[in-house]
Amino acid sequence: MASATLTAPNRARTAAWLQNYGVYLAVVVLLLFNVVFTDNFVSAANFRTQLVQAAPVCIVALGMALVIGTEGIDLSVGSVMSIAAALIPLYLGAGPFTALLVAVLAGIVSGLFSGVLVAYLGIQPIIATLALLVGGRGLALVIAHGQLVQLHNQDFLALGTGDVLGIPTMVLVAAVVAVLAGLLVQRTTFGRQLVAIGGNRAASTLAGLPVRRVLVGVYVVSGALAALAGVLSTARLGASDPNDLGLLMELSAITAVVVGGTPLTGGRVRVLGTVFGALLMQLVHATLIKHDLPDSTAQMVQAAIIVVAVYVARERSSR
Amino acid sequence: ACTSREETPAAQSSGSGPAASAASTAPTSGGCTLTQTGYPKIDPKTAIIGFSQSEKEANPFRIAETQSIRDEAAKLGIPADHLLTTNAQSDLNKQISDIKSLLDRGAQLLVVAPLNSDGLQPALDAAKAKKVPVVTVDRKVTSQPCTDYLTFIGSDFVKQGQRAAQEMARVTGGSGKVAILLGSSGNNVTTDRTQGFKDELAKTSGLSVVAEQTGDFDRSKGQAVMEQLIQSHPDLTAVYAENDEMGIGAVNALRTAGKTPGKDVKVVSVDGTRNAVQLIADGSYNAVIESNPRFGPLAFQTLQQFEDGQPIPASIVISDDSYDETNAAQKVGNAY
Amino acid sequence: MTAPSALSAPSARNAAFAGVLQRQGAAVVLVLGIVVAWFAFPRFGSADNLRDLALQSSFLAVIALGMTFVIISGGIDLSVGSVYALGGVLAAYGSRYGLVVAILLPLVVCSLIGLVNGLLIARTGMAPFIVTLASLLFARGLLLAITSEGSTTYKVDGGSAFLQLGQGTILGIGVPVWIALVLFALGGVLLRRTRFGQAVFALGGAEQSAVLMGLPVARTKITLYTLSGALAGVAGLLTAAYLQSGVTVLGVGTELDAISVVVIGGTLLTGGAGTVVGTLVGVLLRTLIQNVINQVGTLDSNYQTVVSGAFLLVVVIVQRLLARRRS
Amino acid sequence: MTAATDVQKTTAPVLEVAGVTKRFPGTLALDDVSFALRPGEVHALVGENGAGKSTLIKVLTGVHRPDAGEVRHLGEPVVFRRPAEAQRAGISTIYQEVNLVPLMSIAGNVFLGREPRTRAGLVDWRRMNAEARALLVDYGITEDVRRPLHTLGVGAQQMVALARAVSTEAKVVIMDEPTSSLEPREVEKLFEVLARLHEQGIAILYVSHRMDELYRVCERVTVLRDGRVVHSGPLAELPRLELVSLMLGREVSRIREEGVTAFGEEHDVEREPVLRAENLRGMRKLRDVSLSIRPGEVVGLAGLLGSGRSETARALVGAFPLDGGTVVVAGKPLRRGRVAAAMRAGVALLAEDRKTDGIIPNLSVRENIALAALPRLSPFGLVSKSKQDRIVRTFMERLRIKASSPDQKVAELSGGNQQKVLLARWLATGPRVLLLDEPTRGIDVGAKAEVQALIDELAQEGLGVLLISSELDELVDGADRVVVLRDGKVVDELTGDAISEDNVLASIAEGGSDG
Ligand SMILES: Nc1ncnc2c1ncn2[C@@H]1O[C@H](COP(=O)(O)OP(=O)(O)OP(=O)(O)O)[C@@H](O)[C@H]1O
Ligand SMILES: Nc1ncnc2c1ncn2[C@@H]1O[C@H](COP(=O)(O)OP(=O)(O)OP(=O)(O)O)[C@@H](O)[C@H]1O
Ligand SMILES: [Mg+2]
Ligand SMILES: [Mg+2]
Repeated sequence: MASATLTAPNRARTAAWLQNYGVYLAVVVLLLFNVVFTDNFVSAANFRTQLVQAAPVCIVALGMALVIGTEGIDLSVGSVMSIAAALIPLYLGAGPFTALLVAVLAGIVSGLFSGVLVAYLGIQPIIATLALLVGGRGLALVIAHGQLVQLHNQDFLALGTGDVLGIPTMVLVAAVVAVLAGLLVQRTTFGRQLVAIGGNRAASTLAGLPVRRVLVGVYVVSGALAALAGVLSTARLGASDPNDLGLLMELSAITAVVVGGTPLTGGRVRVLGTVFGALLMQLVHATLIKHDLPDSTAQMVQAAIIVVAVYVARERSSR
Repeated sequence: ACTSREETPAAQSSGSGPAASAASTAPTSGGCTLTQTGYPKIDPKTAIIGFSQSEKEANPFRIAETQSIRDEAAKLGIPADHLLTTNAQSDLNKQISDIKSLLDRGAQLLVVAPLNSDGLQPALDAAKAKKVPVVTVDRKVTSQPCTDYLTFIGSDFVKQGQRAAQEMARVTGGSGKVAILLGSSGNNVTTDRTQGFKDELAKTSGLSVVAEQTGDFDRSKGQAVMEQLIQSHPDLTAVYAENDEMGIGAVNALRTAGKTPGKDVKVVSVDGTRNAVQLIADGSYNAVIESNPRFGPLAFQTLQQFEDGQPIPASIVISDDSYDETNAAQKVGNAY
Repeated sequence: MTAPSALSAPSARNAAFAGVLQRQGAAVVLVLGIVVAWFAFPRFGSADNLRDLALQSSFLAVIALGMTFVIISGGIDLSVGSVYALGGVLAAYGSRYGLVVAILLPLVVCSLIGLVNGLLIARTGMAPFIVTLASLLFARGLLLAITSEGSTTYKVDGGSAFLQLGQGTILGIGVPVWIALVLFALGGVLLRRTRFGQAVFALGGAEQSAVLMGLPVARTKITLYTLSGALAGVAGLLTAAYLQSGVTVLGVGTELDAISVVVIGGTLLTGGAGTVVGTLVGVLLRTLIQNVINQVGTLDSNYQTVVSGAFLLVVVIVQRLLARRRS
Repeated sequence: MTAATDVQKTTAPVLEVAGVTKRFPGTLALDDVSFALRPGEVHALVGENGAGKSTLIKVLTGVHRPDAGEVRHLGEPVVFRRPAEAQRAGISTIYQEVNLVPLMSIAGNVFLGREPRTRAGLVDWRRMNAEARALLVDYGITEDVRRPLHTLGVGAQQMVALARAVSTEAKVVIMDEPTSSLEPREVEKLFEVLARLHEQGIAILYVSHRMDELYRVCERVTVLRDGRVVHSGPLAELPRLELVSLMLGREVSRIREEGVTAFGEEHDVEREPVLRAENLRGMRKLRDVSLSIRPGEVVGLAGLLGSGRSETARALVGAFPLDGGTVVVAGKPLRRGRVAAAMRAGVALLAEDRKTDGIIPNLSVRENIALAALPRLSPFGLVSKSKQDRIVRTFMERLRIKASSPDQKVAELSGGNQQKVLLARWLATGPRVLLLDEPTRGIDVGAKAEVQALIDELAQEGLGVLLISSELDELVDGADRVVVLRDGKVVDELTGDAISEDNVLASIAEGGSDG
């Protein structure tokens, strides 16, 4: 008992530190592991690959983090990506910018749809967005006549494969989105209000916050980001593939957010944590592939890593 | 996009298409006959025919498959309301209830594209109870032919894997390091195409498999996995993709990594979709083993023969073409 | 206190009425749907079709029963789809060692996964969503591991007594249907008539209060998730007996089906309220919709999911509006 | 209460803590606290907000584990790992915040975890409902016990919690501010129950900020200040002033005479009303409420629990759905159902239940204060840190909010300080009318006086104030005018000298001179 009480504050401090910095630590540890144990890991091209692959998840996860911050969840992101993909070939004739705009607009409309269901009709987020998860991909396939369409517009494809000052466009976009998300959460009334709403919705209503507008806004942002990720992934793939694009993206994004330390109970958004959560899951993926582990082992290892990461980052109740 | 869908069946229904030919592996003992089953005689042209599709028509194979059945029915003059179709949306339980509901709605002949080789027994039992012959297409079920179902029309996936390995040996010149992009885990197609490929590849001592990772039959996952493999195995010289989509993903990945697909790293896959065959013609792809989805003509022909009293073999292997640098340019019209 | 009670009596009745409507809303839709289908499609009302609908509903129903408990407690269990598939594979594998093994093996393993879910959730305070998301992956991985990456499908011997569990009939109705009905009856009693059930409601209504009121919160949670795992295992073993094999591709996305039928059945996703009967209604509604889509027969396969999504939405919105109008 | 007094002195403590220390991040909530509860005594635990009373109780009942020291039960050291274990040991607790399950039936709540069962082991609903009904009659609750608990008022819920706690055949009953949400009649009921328990020789630990109550029911007192025990002894021997002085740690001379609120003289109120509400009706709770508030005036709103006071306040800010009626602020009618609109017009509501309707627990003190004023502090939607800091600092000083820093989570503050944070939130918006629903509930004497003085000061500055309080003396002292509600209707209005406790009580009971 005596020794326990002596070490208790210490342990508490370590735990608190881990809770805040665990995900960064995990990324560092995994990087070190790979540097030592994985052949051909340390190369610019490899890091580039990891960043490029993490970018779409990261973008979607940032939107998801905002939604989760309001104590919501957005299961529709994968389907929104697929709707975005389905629209691109239809509008690519009018130029890549128009196609991008239309796709993001579709994301905004989807977000508006979920947002209105959640904010104005009071339907629980998981169900409101589940409907779009189920129906959205079907809609995308209807738009695309169930077809994969090969894309040839070089300007558009450059979104997925091009560079700006040596940095892949996708990574750059993800970085910009992350910075904007960080500013949004920390520095704008919208951001502070969304966190407050997630923390205590009844109190926020009584405090005169525009609760419904903020909620709709959050789903719109999430929808728009999902659509943006859909556009980028499509450009990278060189084809519009509404059937497969973004499948299970909702789970990857939620995992990234939660592993990054944002609690599912809302009231808190960790933007940098989310970015690192996405990176961590990407690195885990890469490590498993590079060591050629079979799918069975890979899935079990991922499960274990998610549990450990979330265990470390969990909100502790002091008692 | 729409035109390509209509072109394909037109090309093959002209008679010269690859689907018309079938190398049947009829057992010498004659096969299954109408009298043997004791089923009533039905005229397929006036009968109600049910078709149970397994997945959404959202990839070239499924689109071509369903279209082929519809086209053949139309060609035979079967009225549209006599062809009932369902789609199981990749849900096995749903496929069983789909088949049962087809039976319930009066289907007298069934064509089924099984979602999985195992697990359709209850549906087949229901058909048997109603004395409705079932032809399974594209995927063989592990039940008893003739008693549980009439016959299987489709490809031999193990064989496809073997042929892919032979192509691989040919295009690589018999040496190199090969990565396999596997299909979805738990899927029999994946299992068979892997087994056939690996068994056959083992015969070529110069070729070794350095990685096998799943790409879920999906282009973007294939691309992502390939990107990882290119980094961790810079010495990779060939890829075997278990469908064209992942193969195309691999081509994308190779291009992004600054390699020349088809030259630096050879690409071989199974399917025969137009996009992949076109890539061979363009020189960025090495070989495609076809997995023929045009079961319509064979399926209806087989049903007709069965009702006419002819013996039907336990499995009818549809002939799969193959595409390589020598024939891709001319045959691209055959691809689906 | 006389004045307030005079005020409150009608409002209480109203609240109760709203609750009833919210729960029975799905039942009303179900009855309407059945009536319409009966007249619109001549084949719908056939005994064969109805028997089949019941049978098809039974597997999801068993999974959704566990989910009902979990959701009433304010939690969620995403692992049920994978655990369901795993249960099927284990049952088929076990059937070669006899009936008892075929039943016990999946039950034990699936309960264990549920138990681990429960332990992690109750003892570490991690969110159920993420814990069960991890075990969704884990169970699928385990399934692949024991089937050598899904390449082996274990078959159930044709003569095995185990098959009766899936294919047998009693009074012309499939054994799985009876089992599901019995489980629902037991589930109803467990939920409404036991201390455990009351604790489940309390947990979902106000977890902190439940702790302070001295309820065995941790034990209840652990039991809940174990129960959910076990029921998914039962559904798996029934399916294996029905399909005569341990199919590896089963159960993908089943967790979402289970959640939506529970919610359609009027159970609050926020916890604290719900019924097992509602869930049964939800399952039947889902089956009905699928059947109607098939009966129509001309719907493009891509539209089918659009229709399912729209239907889910309509039911939830209608429930919501009814509840709001009445409160 | 004399029946058991002679037993108590001789027996050993039933529950005891020795040298208990409990640290929270940033606070030392309990510092080497030793304290004993003897069988059959009614023991008062007092102290300022944040002194550590609730924490001590939570340590006693296994909610928190102490960092040092031990808990003894019947002389034996024990470690309660969960509240359930303490309950099993015969320690029954009513925590400060009502902790019941709102969606569950009243009977279900009373018997939760120990439901009567049939021989088959199933919950016996009929017996449970019957027993609950019989039990609750004693507590003045005659509602249908099958109704969900949340349909009861806060006070009634508190009584249910009390009934639940007492009916467990406990040896020790701990009550953390049980009367804070009770109306006078219910308080009497509570005292009857206390007396009964006392006769049965049950030990009672009683926390309250209300001096009258303490002296009425308690025999001994333990005073906590900043987590330390500063006094423990018989209560009767301790003059009130001295007790307050012990709690606050200030000289007796500097403390106002007990019993008088900190309100000053009446205010100067002749101008036009800033807020005028006409014929508010809605949801059966409000039937006909009209009232007006003038700048610089404190309007009291009196009525029984459930008379519609809170609903009235909520309706004024658009947080309660109305079927009819208008609210006009500064000449402009408010759009119904829009809290934000009311806020822009300058009407602010300090809600009754700070836990569910007030604080954002995970946000800092700073953010909680700035929340409602955020749009004003944020040009172009971008938050200005410096403006925010200035406001926050001003109000933390002015209201003397005790927090380790503005960045401390508000959930970690004591109840009284949370209340001040909420008050600061509204003052930061620069309101014209402030609606205060039980602003001093659960606040210690010191803080209470501060809040009262503040209300006074605000009114003097020209703010219109609506004051809802269940403490009649507060209402009588503080208000310039008292509006009396019954069953959702205004039944009387008292002004000037007519405002007295007796008159208000008479109005509440009889519907006033004109009703
Ligand atoms: N869970 C917690 N985490 C951090 N700090 C806490 C926690 N609970 C209480 N505290 C702190 O411990 C101190 C004692 O709080 P406690 O609730 O015991 O006060 P109290 O005497 O009950 O006050 P009140 O009269 O307002 O109820 C306060 O400073 C409070 O901020
Ligand atoms: N007749 C009633 N039956 C049950 N619950 C009621 C009744 N009247 C009011 N309540 C509930 O009691 C609570 C308090 O009631 P209300 O706000 O109308 O009274 P109040 O006069 O403001 O009392 P308080 O002093 O507790 O704030 C509310 O939550 C309300 O829902
Ligand atoms: Mg307290
Ligand atoms: Mg009130």
